[in-house]
Amino acid sequence: MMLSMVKALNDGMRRALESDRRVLLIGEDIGRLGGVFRTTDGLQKDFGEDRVVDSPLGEAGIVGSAIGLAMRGYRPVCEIQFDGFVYPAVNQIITQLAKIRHRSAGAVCLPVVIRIPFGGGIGSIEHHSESPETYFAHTAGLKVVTCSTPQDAHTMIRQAIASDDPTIFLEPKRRYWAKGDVTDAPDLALDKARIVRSGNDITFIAYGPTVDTTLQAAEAAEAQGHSVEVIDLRSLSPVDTETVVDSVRRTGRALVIHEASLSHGMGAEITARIQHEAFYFLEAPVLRITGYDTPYPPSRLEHDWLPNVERILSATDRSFRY
Amino acid sequence: MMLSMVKALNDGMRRALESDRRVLLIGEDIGRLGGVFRTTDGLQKDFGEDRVVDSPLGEAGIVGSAIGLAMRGYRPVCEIQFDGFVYPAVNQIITQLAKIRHRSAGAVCLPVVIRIPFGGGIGSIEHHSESPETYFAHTAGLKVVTCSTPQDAHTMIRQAIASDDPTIFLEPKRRYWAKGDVTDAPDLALDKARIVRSGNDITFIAYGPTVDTTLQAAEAAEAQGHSVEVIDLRSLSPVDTETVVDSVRRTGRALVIHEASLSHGMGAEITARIQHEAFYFLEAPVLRITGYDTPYPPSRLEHDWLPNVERILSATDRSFRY
Amino acid sequence: MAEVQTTEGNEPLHQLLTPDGTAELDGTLSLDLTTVDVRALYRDLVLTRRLDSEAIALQRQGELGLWPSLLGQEAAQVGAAHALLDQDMVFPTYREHGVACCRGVDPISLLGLFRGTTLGGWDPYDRNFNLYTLVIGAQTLHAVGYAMGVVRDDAVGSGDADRDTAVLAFLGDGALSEGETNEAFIWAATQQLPVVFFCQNNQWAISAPYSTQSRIPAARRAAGFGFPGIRVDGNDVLACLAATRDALRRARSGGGPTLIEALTYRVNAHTTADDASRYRSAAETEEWTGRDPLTRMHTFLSTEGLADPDFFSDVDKQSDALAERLRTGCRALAEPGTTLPFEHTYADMPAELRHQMREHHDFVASMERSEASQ
Amino acid sequence: MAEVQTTEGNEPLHQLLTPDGTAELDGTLSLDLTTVDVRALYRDLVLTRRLDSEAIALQRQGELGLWPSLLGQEAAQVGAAHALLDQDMVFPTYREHGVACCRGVDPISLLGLFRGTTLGGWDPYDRNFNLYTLVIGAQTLHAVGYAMGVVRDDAVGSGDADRDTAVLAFLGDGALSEGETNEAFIWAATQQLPVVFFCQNNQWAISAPYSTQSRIPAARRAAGFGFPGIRVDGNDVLACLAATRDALRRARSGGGPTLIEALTYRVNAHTTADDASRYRSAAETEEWTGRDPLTRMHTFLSTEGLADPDFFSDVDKQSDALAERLRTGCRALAEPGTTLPFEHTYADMPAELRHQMREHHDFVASMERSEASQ
Ligand SMILES: Cc1ncc(C[n+]2csc(CCOP(=O)(O)OP(=O)(O)O)c2C)c(N)n1
Ligand SMILES: Cc1ncc(C[n+]2csc(CCOP(=O)(O)OP(=O)(O)O)c2C)c(N)n1
Ligand SMILES: [Mg+2]
Ligand SMILES: [Mg+2]
Repeated sequence: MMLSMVKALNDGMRRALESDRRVLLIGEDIGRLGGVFRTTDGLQKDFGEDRVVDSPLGEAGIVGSAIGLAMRGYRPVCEIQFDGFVYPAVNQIITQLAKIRHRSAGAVCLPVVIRIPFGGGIGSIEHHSESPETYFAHTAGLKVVTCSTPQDAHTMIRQAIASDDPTIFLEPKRRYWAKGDVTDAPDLALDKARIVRSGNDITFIAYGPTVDTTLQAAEAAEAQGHSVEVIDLRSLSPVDTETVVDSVRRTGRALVIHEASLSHGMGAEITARIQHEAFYFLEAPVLRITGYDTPYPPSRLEHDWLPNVERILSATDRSFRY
Repeated sequence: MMLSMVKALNDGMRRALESDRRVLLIGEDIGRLGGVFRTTDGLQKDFGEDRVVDSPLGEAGIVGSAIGLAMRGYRPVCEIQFDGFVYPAVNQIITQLAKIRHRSAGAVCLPVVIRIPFGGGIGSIEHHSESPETYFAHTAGLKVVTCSTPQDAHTMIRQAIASDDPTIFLEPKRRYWAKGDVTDAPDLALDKARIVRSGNDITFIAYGPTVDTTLQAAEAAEAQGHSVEVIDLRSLSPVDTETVVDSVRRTGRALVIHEASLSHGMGAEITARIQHEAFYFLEAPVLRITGYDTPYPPSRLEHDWLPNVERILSATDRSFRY
Repeated sequence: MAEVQTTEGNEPLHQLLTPDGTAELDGTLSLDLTTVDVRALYRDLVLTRRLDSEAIALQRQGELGLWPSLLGQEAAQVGAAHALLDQDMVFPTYREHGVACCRGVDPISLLGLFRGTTLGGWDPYDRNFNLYTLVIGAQTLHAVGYAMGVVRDDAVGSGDADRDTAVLAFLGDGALSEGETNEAFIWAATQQLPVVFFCQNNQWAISAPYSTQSRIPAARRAAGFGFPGIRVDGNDVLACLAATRDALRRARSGGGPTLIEALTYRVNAHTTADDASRYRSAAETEEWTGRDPLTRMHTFLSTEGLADPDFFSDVDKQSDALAERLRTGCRALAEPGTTLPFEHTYADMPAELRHQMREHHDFVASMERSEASQ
Repeated sequence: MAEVQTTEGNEPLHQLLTPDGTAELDGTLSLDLTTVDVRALYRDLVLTRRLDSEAIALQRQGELGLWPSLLGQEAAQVGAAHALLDQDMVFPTYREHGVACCRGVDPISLLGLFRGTTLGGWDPYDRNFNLYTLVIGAQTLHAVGYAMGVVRDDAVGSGDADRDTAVLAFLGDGALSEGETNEAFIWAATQQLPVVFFCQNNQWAISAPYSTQSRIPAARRAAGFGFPGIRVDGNDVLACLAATRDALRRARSGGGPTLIEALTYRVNAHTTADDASRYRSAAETEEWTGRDPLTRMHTFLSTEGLADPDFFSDVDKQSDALAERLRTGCRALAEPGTTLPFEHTYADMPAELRHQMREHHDFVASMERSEASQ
C-alpha cells in the first residue's frame, strides 16, 4: 500500500499496540490531538487513555516515567514533540535509560523507544529543526536509528519497539508526508545499513532527511559521468561499519552528508572509521557535507544552510580532483 | 611558585574576583565547604556569600540563573560538582546558554564559565568519572577548554572568565593534586594548542587527564627509537587544527588519546580533520586510544579501561607497521 | 472586589471588574483608579488585539510561517504590563505580544521570528523586554538569575523609586509542569528574590487541558514553596494590573516573589498551525468568548463616563494605523544575509568557523551567479 | 500523639514515641501496637547501625572506597521499611542501607558499589528493592512510572491485599530542589498514583543546610501540588512506621500519593570522604546525637516490659555475627572480570563493541602474561 511516513509510523505503532498489551505510548499531545504531526492519530481512540497517554508538559517526566514503566514490564514508546525539546530529558536518557541494564548486570531490561521528529527543511522556528543524533550516538547503551522511507519507518518502528535495548528513533520530519510503498515483511535487521543505489566511483553516505537529497545528487553526478553508490546508514549507533567500508574499499572515495553541524557530527565518526579500515583504498580524503558549526538558522536561510544537491556535487568534484 | 592544580584554580578565581566585581561563583557546596575538591576554598570567607554562592541542589538552576546574572551584567563562574551531574543543566546549556548571543544578534553577551571536574582515575563511584566533552564541543556557541598543568589551569581559568563567550571549563580531576610551577604571565591564547614535546616520527594528541600519560608513553616510545611529538589540545572547541595538522604533516603519523568513549569522541573529529588536511602526508591511519563504547566501569577496572601507557605504545607499534 | 468560586477548587478568584463592566474596587485586592490611566489600558487592549488579528492575516497570506495568537488574553497581558516601571525587566514566553507592545517594543520586530528572518528581533535592553523564549519554562530561571543580579546591585529595598527593580517572568499553565519552572520557584523563594511569576492560565497547553498539569489552581503552587500566590480573573484588566502592581512593589521593596495566576482562555488554536477542534468543543470556546476582556472595559469606560465616542473612534484610528504599519512593515523586514548564521555565534569568531563562513558565502554567491547566467 | 512545634515553621511534627521513650499512640497519627513487631523493629535498628559502622570501618581499612553513613537515620528507614508489603516496590537513594536490610537484600551486596567491584550489586526484582540511584532525584520519576504500571496492571484498589501494590520512593531534603523531583510530584498528583515519597530531611545536603533548599517544612511542598504531606519525627521509629503504613495503604487503595517528611539528622559527615567540621558545629551534631533513635526504642521496650535482657543480648549477638559476615564477605566479593564493562551494555552486543571487547580482553591478557614473565 502507498503510505506517507506519518501513516506508516502510525500503522507500525498500531500493530505493536495490537500485538503486545505491554506496549504503550506516552507524550505531549499524542492522544486527543494525535500528535502535532498526527503520527499517533486515532490511536488513543482505539486503545484508550491508559495506553496512549497524554502527559504533563515535562520531558524528564516522559522519559523518567517510561523507565519506571519498563521496570514494571511495559514497553513504552515516548514521543518528544520536537528535536529541540529533548534536552530536559537528557539527564534521564544519559544517566539512567542508557545505563540501567548495565548497572543491573542485565537484571533490568528497558525496552524504551524515544521517537523524535528531527531535522530541518520545513520552514519552522528555532528549536524545531535540530539534529541531535551525536548526543545520543556518543552515549553507550543507546541504540540510535533513523528511517528515510515509509517502508523503513514502518518496519523499523516495530523492530525498535520489539528491541530490548533503549532506542532513540529519529524521524526525518521533512520526509513525513512523502509517500512510498509499504509492505509487511522486514527485509533488514534494525542495525544494518542499506545500499540504496549501487555504483563504482564514489560512495555517498547519508541517513534520514538527507538520503533523498543525496539520491538526487547521485543522479546528477551520474549524468556527469560518475558512478555513485549511495548508502542509507539507518542505524547511527551501532554503525554498520562493514557495509560502509566494503563500499569505500571498492570506490575509493566517500562523502558523508548530514544536517547536523560538522564538528562531531556523524561524519566525523564515519570518516574516522573509513580512514582506519580502508586506508590503502582511499583515493581522496573522506569529505563531509553537513550543517555548519552554528545554531540552526532562521527558516529563510535554511535551504542554503542545509546540505543540498549543489553542495554535494561540488564536493564530488573536489573528491575527484584528488 | 609551586602549586597543585586545585590551588592554581583557586588562585586564578581569586584574582578574577579581586579584579572584577562582576565576577561571582555559584554552585553546590562551593562556599562554606570550599567545594568537594576544595577548589573554591576560602573564597566565600573573603568575598562573601553574595559573590560565592552556595546554591540549592539543582544544576538547571545553577546554569539558568547564571544566564540571568550574565544578562544583568555579571560574569558568573558555575561549578558542576562532578561530570556525571551536568545533565540536568544540559537544556539550559544547549538551548539557552549556547544560543542567546546569536539569537539576540550580539545584543546579549553571556560570559558564563561552567567548571566541571571531569575524567576518571580517582577510584570513584558511578557518575564521578565521566568525560562529557563531545556533548559540548558539538554544540555551536560554546567554547570548551581543558587544562593539563597547574600553570595552564591558572592562566586558562582567568582567560575563560575574561572571555565574552560561554565556556565549558573541564578540570581533569585526577591531575588536581599534582604540583607544578605557576607564573603569572599568560603565554598562549585560550584557543591555542600547545606542543608539549617536539618530535619527528609521530604525533600524539591528548588533552586534560591524558596528557601526562601520553608524555610518559612518548618517553617510552623514544626509548624504543621513535621521536614523538606531543600536542596538548587545551581547546576542544574551537580546535587549533593548524597546530595539529602542521605537526602531522611533518610526522606522517598520529594518535589521539582520550578517556571519553571511542565513538564520537574528540578523536573522531581530530581524525576527520587530519585525514582531510594532511591526506597526502599520512603514512598510516590516525589511530584512537580511548575509553571504550561502554559506561565508565567500576573503579576496580578503571586502570585497564582507561588509555594507559601500554595501550599507547601498542598503538604506536601498530602505526609504524603501516 | 468579588471573590468568585470556580469549579477547579476553592481558591478565591480576585476580580475588580465584573463581566458586565461594573467595578468593585475595594477588597483583599484593591485599586485606586486615580493612579490608573484607564483609557490607556483600553487603547492597549485594542491595539494588542489588532496586532494579533493582523498577524494572523499575514500568516494566512503566507507572510508569516506561524503565529501564536493571544486572542482572549489581552487583559492579562496589558494589565500586567501597565504595572511595570521602566527599570523592571520582563521575561516573556512566545505569546506576550501585548506586553511587548505596552513595553514599547516595535510591533513589527515581533514578526521577524515568525517570518523566519531572525531568531530574535529586538534588543532586550532597549525596552527591558527580553527575547521570546520558545523552550517552555527556560526563561523562569533567567528571570531568577537576573533578579539575583538586581539584589547584588542593591536595587532592591533601597527606597529609591527609580532604582528599585523587579523582574516579571511570564509563563503558561503548561510551563508549571517543567522541572525548570519549579526550580525557579525554589530559587526565588529561598533567596526572597524580586521576581514576580505571572502565569497566564489559559487552560490549554496545545491540546492538554489544565487538568493534565494539575488538580488544583495554579496559584496554590506557590504556597508549597513558601511564597504567596494569588489568583485573578485574567480577563479583568484592572485586577491583573492591581495584582501585578502589588506583587512588583513587594518585590522591589525586598518582600520576595509572588506567583500570579491569571485565569483566562486561549480563544484561538495554539498557533495558526494547530487545529483546536480536535480536542475541545466549540461550546467551551464560545462561552469564553462571551467573557471578552475588551467588551468589559468598553462598557466600564462608557458607563462610568470615562471615555466618549471621540476617544473610541480615535482608538479605532490608531488601530487601523497600526494594522497598516504592520502590513507594510512585515513585508519590508530585511531578508537575513547569507552569513547571518555565523555571525554572533561567538564573540570572537573561531578561525574554523570563519573558514566555513567564507566557503558558504562563496558557494551561495557562485550559485546565484550560475542561476543568473542561465 | 504529640504535635511538636519546630522552629522551621508551624508544621506539626508527628511523634508517637517521645525522646524519653514514652509512647503516645493516639492522635491524628496513631498506631495499634498489636499489629507491630516492636522487637523486630528494635533488632533492625541495631543491625542497621551495625552494618553502617562496619562499613565505615571497612572504608577506613581501605576495603571500600567510600561509604555514605546513615547514622542517626535508622528509625526513619526501619520504620518506613516495616510498613512495606512484599509486592511493594522501593526506589532508594544511596543511603537506604537500613531499608535494604529490612527488605532482605543481602547486606554484603550493598558493599560492592562502594568497593568498586560493581555498579549495582543485586537484582532489584529479588526483593522488590531497586538499585541505588546516585543522581539526585532521578529515581522519583522511575517510581512514578512504575506506579503507572501498577495502575495499568489493575493492582490498585482491587481490594485484594496480595495484589494491591504501592511504590515507596526515598529522597533527601536536597533532592527537593531538583526539577525532576518536582515533576515526579506533578505526575503523581495528576494521575493519583500509588506512590509514597519518603523524604528523609536529615537537614543537610552535603554542606548545604536545609534553609538552602527551602524556607518552609518539606511536608508542605505536597500541598502546592495538590496531595497530602505529613511531617513526622524521623527519629521515632513508630511514627515513621505509622505514617508510612497509612500512606502506603491509601496508595494501594487508590487514594493517591503522599509526601512524608521524616525530620532527622545526618550525624556523620556526608560520606567518609567529607569533612563536616568545615560547615557545621559539633554542638549541633551533639544535640542530635542526644535524640538517638535506638536509645528511645530501647527505653520503650525495657520500660514497657516488651523485651528482656535475653532479647537484647541476643540482638547483640546477631549484630556481632552480621559484622563478622560483612568483614569476611566484603573481602570475598568477586573481582569484576575484564569484560564486565562490555557486558549488558546492550541486550544484543553490537559487532563493533564485541570487537572492542575482544581487543581489550586480549590486551589485558597479554599485559598479564608479560608481567608474569618478568
Ligand atoms: C521544553 C518544551 N517542550 C515542548 C514544547 C512544545 N510546546 C510549545 S508550546 C507548548 C504548550 C505550552 O503551553 P502553556 O505553557 O500553557 O503556554 P500557552 O501555549 O498556553 O501560552 C508545547 C508543549 C516546547 N516549546 N518546549
Ligand atoms: C544531580 C546531582 N547533582 C549533584 C550530586 C552530588 N551530590 C551527591 S549527594 C548530594 C547531596 C544530597 O543531599 P540530600 O538529597 O539531602 O541527601 P542526603 O545526602 O542528605 O541523604 C549532592 C549534591 C548528585 N549526586 N546528583
Ligand atoms: Mg496555556
Ligand atoms: Mg539530606
